[in-house]
Amino acid sequence: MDELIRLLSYFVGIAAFLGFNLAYLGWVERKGAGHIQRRNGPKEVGPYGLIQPLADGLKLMSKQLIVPAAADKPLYMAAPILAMVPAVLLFVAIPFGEGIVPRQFDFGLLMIFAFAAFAGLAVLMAGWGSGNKYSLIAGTRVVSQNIAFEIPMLITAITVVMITGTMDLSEIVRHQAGGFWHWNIFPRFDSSLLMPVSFLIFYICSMAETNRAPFDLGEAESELVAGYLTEYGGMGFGIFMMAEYANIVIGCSLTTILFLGGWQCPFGILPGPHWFFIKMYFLIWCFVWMRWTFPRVTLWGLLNLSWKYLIPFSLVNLLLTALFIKVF
Amino acid sequence: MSGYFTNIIDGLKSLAIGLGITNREFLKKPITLQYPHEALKMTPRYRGHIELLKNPETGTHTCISCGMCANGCPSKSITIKSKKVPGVKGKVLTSYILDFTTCSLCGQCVENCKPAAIDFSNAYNLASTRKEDFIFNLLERLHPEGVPEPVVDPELLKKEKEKKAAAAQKAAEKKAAAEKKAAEDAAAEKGGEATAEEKS
Amino acid sequence: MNPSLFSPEGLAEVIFLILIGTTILGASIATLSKRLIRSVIGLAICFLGVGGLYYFLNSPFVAMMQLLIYVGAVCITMTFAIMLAEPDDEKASRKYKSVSTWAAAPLGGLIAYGLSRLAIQGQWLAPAEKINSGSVKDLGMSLLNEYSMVFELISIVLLVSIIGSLALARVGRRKQ
Amino acid sequence: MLTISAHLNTYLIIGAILFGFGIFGLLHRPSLIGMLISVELILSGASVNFMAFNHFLAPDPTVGQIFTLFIMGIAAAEAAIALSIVIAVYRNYQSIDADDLTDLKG
Repeated sequence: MDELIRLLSYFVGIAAFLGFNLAYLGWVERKGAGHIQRRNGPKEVGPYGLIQPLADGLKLMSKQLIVPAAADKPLYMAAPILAMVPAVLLFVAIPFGEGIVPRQFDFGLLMIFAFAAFAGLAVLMAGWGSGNKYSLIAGTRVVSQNIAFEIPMLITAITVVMITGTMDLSEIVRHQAGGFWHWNIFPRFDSSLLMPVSFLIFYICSMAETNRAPFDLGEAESELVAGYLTEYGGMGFGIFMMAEYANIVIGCSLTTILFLGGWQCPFGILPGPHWFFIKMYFLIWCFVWMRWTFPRVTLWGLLNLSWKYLIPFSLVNLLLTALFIKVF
Repeated sequence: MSGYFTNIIDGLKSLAIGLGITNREFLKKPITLQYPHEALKMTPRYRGHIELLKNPETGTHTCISCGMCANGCPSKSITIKSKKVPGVKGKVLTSYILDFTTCSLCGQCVENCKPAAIDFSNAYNLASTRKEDFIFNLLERLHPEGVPEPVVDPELLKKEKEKKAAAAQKAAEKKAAAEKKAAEDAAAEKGGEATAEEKS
Repeated sequence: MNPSLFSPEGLAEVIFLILIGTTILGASIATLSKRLIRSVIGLAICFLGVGGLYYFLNSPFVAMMQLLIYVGAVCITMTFAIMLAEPDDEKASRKYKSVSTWAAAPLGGLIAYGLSRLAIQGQWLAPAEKINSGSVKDLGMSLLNEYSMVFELISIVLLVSIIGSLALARVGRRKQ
Repeated sequence: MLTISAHLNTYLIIGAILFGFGIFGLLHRPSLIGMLISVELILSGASVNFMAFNHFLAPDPTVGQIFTLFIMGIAAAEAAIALSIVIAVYRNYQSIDADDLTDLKG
């Protein structure tokens, strides 16, 4: 029974954390976009526009749900849910601090990859179910992108697994204890010198997997109206947006855990989950920063990046890491 | 294959440069104005709708109601009404109506205006949901508190009065003369008749 | 003795029943729906349920691999193929005449019934003493010791299949 | 009734049902992709059986898991090959119905 209460309290905590993030990451993104373009961003609703997410949410919720006549209705309705549920579910496996994890999984890393696979299916369903050629093109694009970037992402994750010898996320973080030079992002003279490369590949791939600009070919508004979101209005669209932000939080948490030492503090002050959140939000901020810096890549350039650069590099990285581990 | 690694290095370098630029811009102050709360001052050369100019000496416009602006207007957007006031030289403008809904801002009226009484205004944020809001009475816009009475020149008034009096006198004389002449004519006729009668 | 519904064990049973329902619902969508795209979604649902069953069978690693490979790779590839090959739905619904389609339902039911009966009536051997716990570590050990040959062979099969599928798709393109 | 998750027979029956659905779909589906879906169902029915025997009866509980992993690998390879065949067939015949593929000239 205690276990049930513990799970329920974690559930509430995750829901609150997720709700806060989903609402305010949009605000952060708009504010960041504004300041990068030397504008103010939202500032009318509330002080510094802080109530803007609430207003947006109310607007989205009050809109009518319209199913297009040409849509495949079950698929159309199920796609946002399928996008959202795995994204929320994955928070179960993420350790926010020493022992602060809703459910201890021995295969946390694998579980995150397994459920992240649903995102591609959800986009395909949305693209097909909308009955709109732009949505369909967007769906195929997103899936080819997701498949192309999942391969290097998995391979670089395997290098971390090889170094730490476990797929348990908490265990991976514990392995990076000590000063910040023990983090996986820095070259490790006892296991692999190539960890910065791994981090770079993993971070780029997580950006592409979450369909963030500059890799947001699925909703390339200059070419495809709004991609797979074209036919979604109201809360259908809202759920897709929330799923995207949830995926961003997941991706950045995973990068933090794998490469930035999770809740390990670099200098010995403020131990605990604070550092986890500082690192995670820094990575999220980098996502926003990159989004408003780089123009969208072409599909061709995107696939070339994956198949010609990231995949060979990650394979060579894997081989060299194995070699390092064997030699030292 | 030759450009493979240089490509990567160039790409990473350009990515870093781009991130540097956006970071620099991010740290600067925003330069946008919050439009409804604050607005830009329009440049003096901006050509909005026309308006009557205020003559700093007289405190009113210098329009002489010649009608050249209304005549030159290709869209017939301008309607002028004027009247004569005793003691004032020329005609006095009573209403200058610009229908801005048809105005094409060609500037012919300003070109045509001899006394340079009208010019373009700087008004740029005109917005309304009603058509009537764009029919401007420029005279009222110039004097929103009420159009001042035209300044009466006493000398001119006197001269005018004299002239009028003279004219009236002249008219009276003329009338009198005419009456006299008529009387004479009548008398003559009568006399004629009489003479005719006499002749007969 | 039945455990209470609200104890963790009881809740686990409820989740187990939901998983069975998911599996069978997914399988029925996969076979019965008229649109191919929906069957693929049904297949994904079915695999989700099967992954949950694997979890109950004390092998979470295989459950995760099930999701990763089937949902993440196989189902998405199938959807992709459907989008490329654009099957005609009306044409599919027209063909409900041949003998095999009429025989399909009884035959499938018969096979399922027969296998279930065999399963229930079968005298299975007594559970043997476990020589290891079946954890991922043991899995990896036996994969690289006893079954290393099979492991290598399957990677060769995968490589050949990748090359073969690329070649096949390419030949079709050249002919057009 | 409530402890059905701890019985071998439950899993075997689920495996049998999946297998039956697979056979049914294989015969009933006119299109190649539909048949492929049914084959996947059959394979997963077999996998469920392997996992169940592995958990309840086998002395070495890694054997069934490894077998299931191999089945997954084979299924992925099979799906890749079959789908590329489907696409090649579609390019040549403009149809993926098994009944339409009656042309013997390659």
